Amino acid sequence: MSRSALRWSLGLVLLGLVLVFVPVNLTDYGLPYPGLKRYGTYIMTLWLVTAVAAMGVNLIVGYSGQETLAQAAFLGIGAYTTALLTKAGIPFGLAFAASGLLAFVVGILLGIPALRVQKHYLAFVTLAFAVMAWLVFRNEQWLTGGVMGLSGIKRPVVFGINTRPFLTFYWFVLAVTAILTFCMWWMLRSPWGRAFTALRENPVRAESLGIDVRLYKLLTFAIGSAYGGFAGALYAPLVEFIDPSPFALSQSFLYLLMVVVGGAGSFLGPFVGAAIAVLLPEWLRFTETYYLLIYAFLVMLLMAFCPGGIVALVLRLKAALLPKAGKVQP
Amino acid sequence: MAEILQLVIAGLATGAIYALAAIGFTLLWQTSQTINFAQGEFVMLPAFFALVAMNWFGWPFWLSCLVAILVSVLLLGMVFKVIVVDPMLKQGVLPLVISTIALGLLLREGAKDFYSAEAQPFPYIFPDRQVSVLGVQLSLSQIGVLLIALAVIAALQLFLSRTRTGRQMQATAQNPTVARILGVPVERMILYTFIINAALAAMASLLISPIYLAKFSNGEHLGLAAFVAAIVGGFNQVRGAIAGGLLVGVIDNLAAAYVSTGYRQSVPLILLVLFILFRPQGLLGRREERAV
Amino acid sequence: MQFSKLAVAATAAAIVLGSPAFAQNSVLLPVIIELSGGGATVGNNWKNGVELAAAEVNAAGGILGKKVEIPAVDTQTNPGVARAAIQRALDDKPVAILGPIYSGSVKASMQLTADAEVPQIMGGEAGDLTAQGSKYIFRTSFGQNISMPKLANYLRDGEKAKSVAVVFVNNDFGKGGRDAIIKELNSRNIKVAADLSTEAGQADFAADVIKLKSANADAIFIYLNEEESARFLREAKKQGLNKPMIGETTLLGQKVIDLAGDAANGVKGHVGLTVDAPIPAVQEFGRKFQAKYNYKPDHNGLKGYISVYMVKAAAEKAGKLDPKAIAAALHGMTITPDKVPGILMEASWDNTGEIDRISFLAEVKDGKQVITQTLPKLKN
Amino acid sequence: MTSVLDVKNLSRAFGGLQAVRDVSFEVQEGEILGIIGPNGSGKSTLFNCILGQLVPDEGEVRVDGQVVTGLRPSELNRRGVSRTFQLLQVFPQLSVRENLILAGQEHRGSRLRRLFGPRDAGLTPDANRMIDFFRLGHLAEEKAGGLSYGQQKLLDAAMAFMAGPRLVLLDEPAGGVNLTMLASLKERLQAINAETRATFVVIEHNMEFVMSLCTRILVLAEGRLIAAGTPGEIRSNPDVIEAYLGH
Repeated sequence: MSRSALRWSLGLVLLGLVLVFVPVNLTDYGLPYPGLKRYGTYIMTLWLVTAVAAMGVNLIVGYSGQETLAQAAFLGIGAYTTALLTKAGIPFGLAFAASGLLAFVVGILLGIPALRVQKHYLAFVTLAFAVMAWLVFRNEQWLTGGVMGLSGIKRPVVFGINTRPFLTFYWFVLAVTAILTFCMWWMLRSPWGRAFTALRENPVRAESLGIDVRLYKLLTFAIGSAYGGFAGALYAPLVEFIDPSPFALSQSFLYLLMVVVGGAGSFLGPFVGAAIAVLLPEWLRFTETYYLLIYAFLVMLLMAFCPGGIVALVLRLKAALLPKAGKVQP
Repeated sequence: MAEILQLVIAGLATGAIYALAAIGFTLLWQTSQTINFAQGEFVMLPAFFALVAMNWFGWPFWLSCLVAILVSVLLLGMVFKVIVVDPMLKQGVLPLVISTIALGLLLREGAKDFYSAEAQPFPYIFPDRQVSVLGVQLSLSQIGVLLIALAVIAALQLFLSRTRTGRQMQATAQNPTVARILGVPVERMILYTFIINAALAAMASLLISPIYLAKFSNGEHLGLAAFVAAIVGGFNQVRGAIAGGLLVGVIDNLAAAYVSTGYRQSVPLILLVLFILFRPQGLLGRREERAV
Repeated sequence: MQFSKLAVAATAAAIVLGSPAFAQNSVLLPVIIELSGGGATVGNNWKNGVELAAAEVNAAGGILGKKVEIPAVDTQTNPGVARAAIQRALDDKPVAILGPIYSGSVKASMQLTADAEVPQIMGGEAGDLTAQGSKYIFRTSFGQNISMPKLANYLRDGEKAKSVAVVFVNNDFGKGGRDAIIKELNSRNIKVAADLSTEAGQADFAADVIKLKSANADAIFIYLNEEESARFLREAKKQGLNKPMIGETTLLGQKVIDLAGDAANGVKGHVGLTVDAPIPAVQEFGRKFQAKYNYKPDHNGLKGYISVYMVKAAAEKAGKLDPKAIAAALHGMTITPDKVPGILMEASWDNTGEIDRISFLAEVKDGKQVITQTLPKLKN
Repeated sequence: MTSVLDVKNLSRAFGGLQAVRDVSFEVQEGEILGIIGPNGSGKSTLFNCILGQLVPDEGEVRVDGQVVTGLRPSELNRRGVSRTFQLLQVFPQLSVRENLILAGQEHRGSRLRRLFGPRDAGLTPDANRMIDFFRLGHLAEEKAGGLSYGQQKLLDAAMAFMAGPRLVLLDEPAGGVNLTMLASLKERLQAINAETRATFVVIEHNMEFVMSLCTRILVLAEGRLIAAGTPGEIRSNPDVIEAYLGH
């Protein structure tokens, strides 16, 4: 027990170090690693932001077995809230909290009616909401800047440190992502997580054990949406410009896809899925316009043969190649 | 008054096309629990089949349309069922939903990469002339679209209610288990619904593309419209899907004219949400037991 | 799953992320442009125009003896993507950025080029792009602040319209144009009979056409993107809307004519730039383009083509391949075809990057754009 | 003394089919009541109406004197009414102990406490006690999905008792269980009934099991209550014999 705990914490520290130093140019310190330039660091930061939103989708889809087609809209709510508040001179910390809170409240308001009726109706309601939110972003020019968007969004000053330089901002987002990841991990290992598993696997039985299925579903949906809001609050200062297009319905579909591709219901799934959606296109530039075509095709293959996503696929391969590694849940 | 009449007729014409797409959507859901998120792309694609036949092989327009319908039945009906849906059924609803979303992306990108990223002109089936009915100028083409769509729908209704196969299909749609016990060849009936869906989608495609121009991204709007029409109609009845389609078409046009163009898209969606809130069984649907 | 293995994977991932290096000994002109999404038509025209010019320039020895490199990146007609792409391009120390065309994408990215002090030669036409104070932004065609007054004059003097219905697309391009034309119509005492907003990518114009029929204006001003223009014209013909249809450049472009077929006949308006211009060099360009890409370029093909020659002329004036010096050289510069044939028509840039050039009035007859009048430069 | 469960004039129809008509009965504290009847006699519908799974068309259900008609199952459970299902309903990917902790956690503290408090909600000792009581000690860490059918049935029953309920409704507890396991199940149920004074209502097809477990038996036929009494009385009731053999 304690040996495995030691290995876990060692691995965690190592992973943390790698993530912290990935974009840094180490040639000055005698190491043959040039680091990432401005754009590479930007992409890494975008990966983290996307992963935060995907974690929310994973909570909704993977852990509580619902469907959301509005994560991009929640990202938009967070992004516009943060952009407008920080432009009005309110500190980033407050704007960040407000973004998550607003997404949470909207999530509750959407979930209450949708969860009263049959399965899939939450998917329908979120779909309608995603389009409507996008229309509001486009049409309410006085507030959102309409199709022209909002520019000049400032990156925050944290403990006296200005995060404007791309490396500092990456570290800032890394820290926020780490905190949000820890919160998600904590919730999933608490009795709440057990209740989520129960209501996903067998809602009727869960209900008979005193688990208020409707309330927990509502909470997972609202918290998952709040993660979308938090991601949006990081997205706005990352790009320093927002307009409605990244918050359209088709983007919400992509968030759902990336979570399922990474592995819905697996803790690392959203990170893997976000990497495939954000980082992979950068390596596969040679595929040019065919990238989405190949991606869609692979998703369909994955769904037919391994609906648990890439994380499950890796575990399955590992079990097949290293039978001694012990039995693994597929 | 004349303006409203024109708007309603134009709305019925597009609404009838939405209905064609929504019927197939409903049929697939009923017989095989498939929520086809690629339905919009199923309506987008057949026009490209026709364009390929016309522009690459130089075939006449009528032949190309026929070929487009046949190829759709083959690819979007049979191949879709055998290659995409059948292997997924054992994996449950969510993987299938994801798979159809991915299929939609695949068809969209495929049309873009292998034909063109740009909109393509598509010939009208009817001449674009006007006729005067009761003092109101109406477009011949709109009336033609409306008539064709309604004829197809009527034929489908007759098929479903008057023929043995049609009744077997309805039995399958209502309860596959009971249908199987009664000796209905359920598997074949499910295949028929996929074929009918593809044929209806192809019809819709040939009727809508002259108006929309054939473009890879058309599916996004069409899929949403079919989706809203199906849910508003009740999701479990063909008649509901027809009513839903016509309603969405008319409301969309009236909203565009009298609400605001910026928010016209939202009006059918608000309708959708209201239905989910107050009449979840839909316009003509049956009530289902409360979940949990 | 073990974190240490993840760490190794992440490191490997990071190493691959490094961007490809370009030869130092070349003139790097990244083309950041709409190759997919709503702007695919205009973007591809621009890109092909740039390619054509770059091939000619390289065949003639390049710019200041160095070859031109033009890596193209798709913005997907998405301002956020455009911004990221320009950020990436700036990492490679380019001489200038060519693109984008959509004003929203330009607006989202112009701060980056200003910070990096790299000239951005773009196709945006929104009026306020040159009013943002950037010293590094340059137009290749008229802004709406210049084209709309010309158009309003035509409506008043050419069409003798007393009332005009305006149909515009609700995006950065359409809204800017709508605001500009309404201001000009008001100052000329022309009544705005209808003011219809339509959506980008809108497919069904039945409701809009029916409303216009009852608006009963003397003329209809249509300010939509290519595909929407074509759908609108087809619907208008279908519904029998018999009013003069007036447009600005796009409406009379080849793409709209191709898509709309007969429905485009009779459309009139102002054209800032066109291959049908009665100027041999421009028509020669059209032939070269047609020969190479097998379609007739629209004004964006011309804009892309000219952008390369703008860099060449300015670099030669500055005498060095320094982005800052090139931007400075372009300000207040007039480029004439006798010195730089690739510029096709004499053009001048002022200190904000605004362009001045001759322009045209045109009409579509039998599926062809026909120039009816040439309008002089504003300042001589 | 008020009864633990009081059902009055309960009716429920599905379309034209009257599944339960005008059923009334009471259950006293500590009693083990059996409900029998042929297939389709309305037993499951009656259960589902009592448990809030279905909303009755007419009638009233009281638990400890309070009206609970139409309450959601989870709310009812938190008020001390728990149940097992006809078909197995354990959570296969959770361990035996986790299953039990799950069954108890919603009864402990506030929801917020459960989020920030310990992972087991302080229920490990209770769960262990229950594991020992149902003699599943050697299986505590096993995934429930890996247990034998009979063991899962025991776990299913144990989950129903985890929160110390007042009233337990058991839907065919003996179904599909082999003879040795059956004896063990019956013996454990009687033991827990004696120990906690919990009240049981049992639906069962296995006559021998019902007759030996229950203190009183109700008979349903075509949605109507046709007989009530001790196992001995029921065995000799001519109406009951008619109902079972008449069709």
